[in-house]
Amino acid sequence: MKVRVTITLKAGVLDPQGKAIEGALRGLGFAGIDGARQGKIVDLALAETDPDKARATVADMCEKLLANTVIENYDIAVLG
Amino acid sequence: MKVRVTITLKAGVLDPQGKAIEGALRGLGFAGIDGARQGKIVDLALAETDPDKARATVADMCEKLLANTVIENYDIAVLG
Amino acid sequence: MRSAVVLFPGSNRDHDMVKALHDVTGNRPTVVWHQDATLPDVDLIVLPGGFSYGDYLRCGAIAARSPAMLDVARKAKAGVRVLGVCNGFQILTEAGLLPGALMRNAHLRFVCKEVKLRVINNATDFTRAYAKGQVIRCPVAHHDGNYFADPETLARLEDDGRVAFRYAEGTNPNGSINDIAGILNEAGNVLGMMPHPENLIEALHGGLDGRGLFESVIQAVAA
Amino acid sequence: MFQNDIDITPDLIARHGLKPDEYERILRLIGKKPTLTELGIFSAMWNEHCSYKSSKKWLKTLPTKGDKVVIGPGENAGVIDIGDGDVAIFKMESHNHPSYIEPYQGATTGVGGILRDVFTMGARPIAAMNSLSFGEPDHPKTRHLVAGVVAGVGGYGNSFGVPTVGGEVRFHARYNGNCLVNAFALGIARRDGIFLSEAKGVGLPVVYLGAKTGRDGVGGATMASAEFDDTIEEKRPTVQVGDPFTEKRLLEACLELMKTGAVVAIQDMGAAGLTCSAVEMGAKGNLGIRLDLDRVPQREEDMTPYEMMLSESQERMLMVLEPSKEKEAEAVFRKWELDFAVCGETTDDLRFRIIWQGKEVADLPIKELGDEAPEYDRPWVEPRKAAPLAADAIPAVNDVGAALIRLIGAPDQASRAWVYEQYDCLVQGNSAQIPGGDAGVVRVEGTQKALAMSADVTPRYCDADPFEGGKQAVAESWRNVTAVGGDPIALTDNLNFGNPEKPEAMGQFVRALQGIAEACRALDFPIVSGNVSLYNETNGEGILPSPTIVGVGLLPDVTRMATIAFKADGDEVILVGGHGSHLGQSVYLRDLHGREEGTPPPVDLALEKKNGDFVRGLIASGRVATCHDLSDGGLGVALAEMAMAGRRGVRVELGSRVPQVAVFAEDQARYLIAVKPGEAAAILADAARAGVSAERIGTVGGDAVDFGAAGKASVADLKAAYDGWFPAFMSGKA
Ligand SMILES: Nc1ncnc2c1ncn2[C@@H]1O[C@H](COP(=O)(O)OP(=O)(O)O)[C@@H](O)[C@H]1O
Ligand SMILES: [Mg+2]
Repeated sequence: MKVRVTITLKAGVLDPQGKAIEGALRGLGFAGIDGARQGKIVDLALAETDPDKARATVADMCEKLLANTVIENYDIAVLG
Repeated sequence: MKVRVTITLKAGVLDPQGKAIEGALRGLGFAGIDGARQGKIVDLALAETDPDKARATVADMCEKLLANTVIENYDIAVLG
Repeated sequence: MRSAVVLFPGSNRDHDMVKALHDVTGNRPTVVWHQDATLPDVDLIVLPGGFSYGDYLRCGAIAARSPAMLDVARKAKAGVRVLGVCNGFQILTEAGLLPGALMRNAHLRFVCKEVKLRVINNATDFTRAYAKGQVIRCPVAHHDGNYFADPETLARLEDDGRVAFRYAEGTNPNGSINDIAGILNEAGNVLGMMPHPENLIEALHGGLDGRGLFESVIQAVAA
Repeated sequence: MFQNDIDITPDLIARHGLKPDEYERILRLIGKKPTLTELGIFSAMWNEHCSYKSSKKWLKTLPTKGDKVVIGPGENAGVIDIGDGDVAIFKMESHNHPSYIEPYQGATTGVGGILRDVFTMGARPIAAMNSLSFGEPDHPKTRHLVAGVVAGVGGYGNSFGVPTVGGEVRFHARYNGNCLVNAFALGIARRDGIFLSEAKGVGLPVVYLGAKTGRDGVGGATMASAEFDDTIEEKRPTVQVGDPFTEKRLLEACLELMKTGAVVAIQDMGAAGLTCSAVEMGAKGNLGIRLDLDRVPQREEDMTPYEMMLSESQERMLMVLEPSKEKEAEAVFRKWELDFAVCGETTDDLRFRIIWQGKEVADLPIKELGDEAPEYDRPWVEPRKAAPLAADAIPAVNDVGAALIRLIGAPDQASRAWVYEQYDCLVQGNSAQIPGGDAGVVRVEGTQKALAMSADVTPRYCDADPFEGGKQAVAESWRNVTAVGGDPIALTDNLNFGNPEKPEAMGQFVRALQGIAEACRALDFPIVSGNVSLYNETNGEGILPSPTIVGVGLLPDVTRMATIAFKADGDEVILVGGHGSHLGQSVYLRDLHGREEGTPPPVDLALEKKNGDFVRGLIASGRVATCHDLSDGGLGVALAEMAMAGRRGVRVELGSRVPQVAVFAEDQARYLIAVKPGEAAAILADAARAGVSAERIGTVGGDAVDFGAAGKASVADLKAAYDGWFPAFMSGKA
């Protein structure tokens, strides 16, 4: 079972990388950019075949390691 | 217009981060993990309102800056 | 004074820290492997700098979940002094022993250079050998030292005197909020800081300003 | 389905970078038609990068012996004796081609490779340096390459935990299509604790250590030996990714293991990984090697034997193990969470046999593979030399102060702080001199002694006269080591040149090498290791000939060390080696007048030695703590650097000399020293007795570098220009 975890910074959390990306894109001549935020994904291949169980396990992984919930949100997508 | 760029390592490219994540999850007692690969996302807010144009601009951004196409693939999703 | 240094895979200033503790305190610290579930009883536990687990996922994140860190948390709660320098600071925030987070430097580059630090609170076990407001020299060497905390947390840190050091004289090297270089936990027995006092303790280093931190702990232990 | 027995067509041979006559030679040596795996193995062993087939003839002419040389060229790195049973182990290596294609990863894997060379021999790396050459600043690729390479060098070394204590960065249009990334590492070991690659003993386990094998860099060594053209984009997928975290664990695990007596022989996997390392171990030890690829830890599925033998996955080692210690060895590697697999054994049949899926896919004579690579005596011609500059062709400036400010803010002279602040120069706590001075200095822990090292070459000199340029590169690195108080012991080189199949480029190589050899002999400064990078050419245009030298020396007492900063007002400034007169190929002509002309300054090696020995003696006796050698930009640039480092000015008397000549001439064998007031006279007298030209030229003080009537530059203005250029350039403002 393949599961994708998407980890994004919470609103209000400083995002130096996002800001730098925005600046760099402007520097390259791209106009009309109102903001850029960066985030991470972790793609997991799991032996688990039950989507609900997989989701629950991955949520546990996020709480325990994958996301720093002080500054990050996470989202879990079971890709099948 | 919100656009999400998802950047993943090409197949076969070494992913030390993914490996470390996999090892750490195992260390925390999670079983049945067949692999972990990490990637990045960039969320862009664009003034552009035409989805096709937005997609084309972002593809250009990916080629020029956001992705390192030597080792990475990118995928563009227009979120509306 | 007895101390222990926790060694994680990828730590690389463990050696510098061991040497500094040995030089200043006269006792060689015990080096504890991250897989050891129990640390010895000591006056000071140190989490050294480096790139534990390659800084992969997030700096300090994987190390913060190691068996040794569970005991560090227990001992910290019981009042044992814990110092985290650089990667050690990152590990402390990831472990929830200190608030906030260390983000990528604002200019996105690794930075190694000397900065100035102002001692904001000298009424702590880590800073009592310095004068309040004293400006000391200290090197930094990090990629992710840009301290961030939400406004409430920040207000609490500031109001409770939990900012130990601030970058001074325009030398903030990483964009840290309020020029924060080092913070304390609520009880004052856990200090996390990005700069490396262990790299400024002998003539070879061109200055001795870092010794005060270790001397402070010696004084605190003796008191 | 992998087809090992395929038709070996001329096209296939060519795609393996082998010439038809080389293929004929293979047929003669092995007496049969090679399998695909065997062809791959030969292509890896016989490309320029691994076999040194164009350069070997000439490398043999270099002086490599000396009192303090423990191991010269031929091992993973050179070894010198530094007293008390300690040795220093060091080498330099290029990662030019990969860095041009993928600057970050190319640079990281370059640094990773050189660190591995050093710790494979049992040494803990204690210092790193790098020499970087980029295209002209306004070339569209340059900024991207600088940003990526510098981040990569730092990204690897910082994480690994080795201080980067020096290096060089230059810009020139001739590197537009080929940047140079040369990485140096130095480690410390005990003399009786050096490990070599020569296998000993039959039937011993061959063990695979470190990271898993993937398809990374398949064909990479072949790429490193190919000239670039417009198909460069297609060559990209061969770039590998570095993992400093794994390398750091590999270091700790290897050093831990070496202490147990388990290691019979060890070899890191660099270019052409398993192939080169296994062949080297066997061929050196007069033993065969049998490898079972099914036991090799693999990262990817369905890898063919061809891919596995050519993979350049990083952070891997091969080792011959003392069988009784196998369990102990495995435990060490498991503790550090690294792969450990017995994947073969040594044999007595001198064959290199590869087993895959139970079948033998290669069976080659190991000695022939290792030792019988073709060796060429490539035709060469005396390279073109620049014509001397007519004395009346030297343009004047009105104000040497203003000229100095422009020069110090030019791309090649401006501060490199933007670069070296991205490198951790302090980790390990033994750094006595960090980037910004003449040489990096690192204390040998637990002692008072220290090692000094400096990376140098002046490619524009080498282009104008390869022989003199070769001499100059060695002399400058010797001089920089001397200027901090180090006693130069030995050097490593990285010979970066163009296409050796062109007689002109080959001529540059030959003549530069002759110059290097002559300087090494005259200065008693042997070469203990090195690397050759040829084919640095894009669309037919070669780089400037760039033989990078890193000289290493010993300071017996680190408290007797000189730095470049002026220390106190009133100190007297002495010029050792006399005023200059030579402006050919100077940065004065190039950067202020747009002229790359003239012959480079000649290097008088006897004078170099005499002046250097005198200066070193002054530092060693504690009489001098401020010293700087004169190089690019001559007296003026040296004074400016000393003033900026000390944050104080200097007043200099030029007398009736032609100002721009006295201030900017780049004559060699010269130093500036500063001494406490009143101490100059005695030093001048000593100099006279030693037959060394020395002259008191000024006094420290004020807030400007002040040449009296010829002009002056305030330290603040100099510093603004010096500090400003690099950050402005990188942010797109210069
Ligand atoms: N790539 C680099 N990495 C680290 N330090 C560097 C690098 N490039 C230049 N430096 C440092 O900047 C200073 C000036 O360099 P350079 O002008 O080449 O010195 P020199 O003229 O003494 O050879 C030196 O201290 C050198 O070590
Ligand atoms: Mg110099």
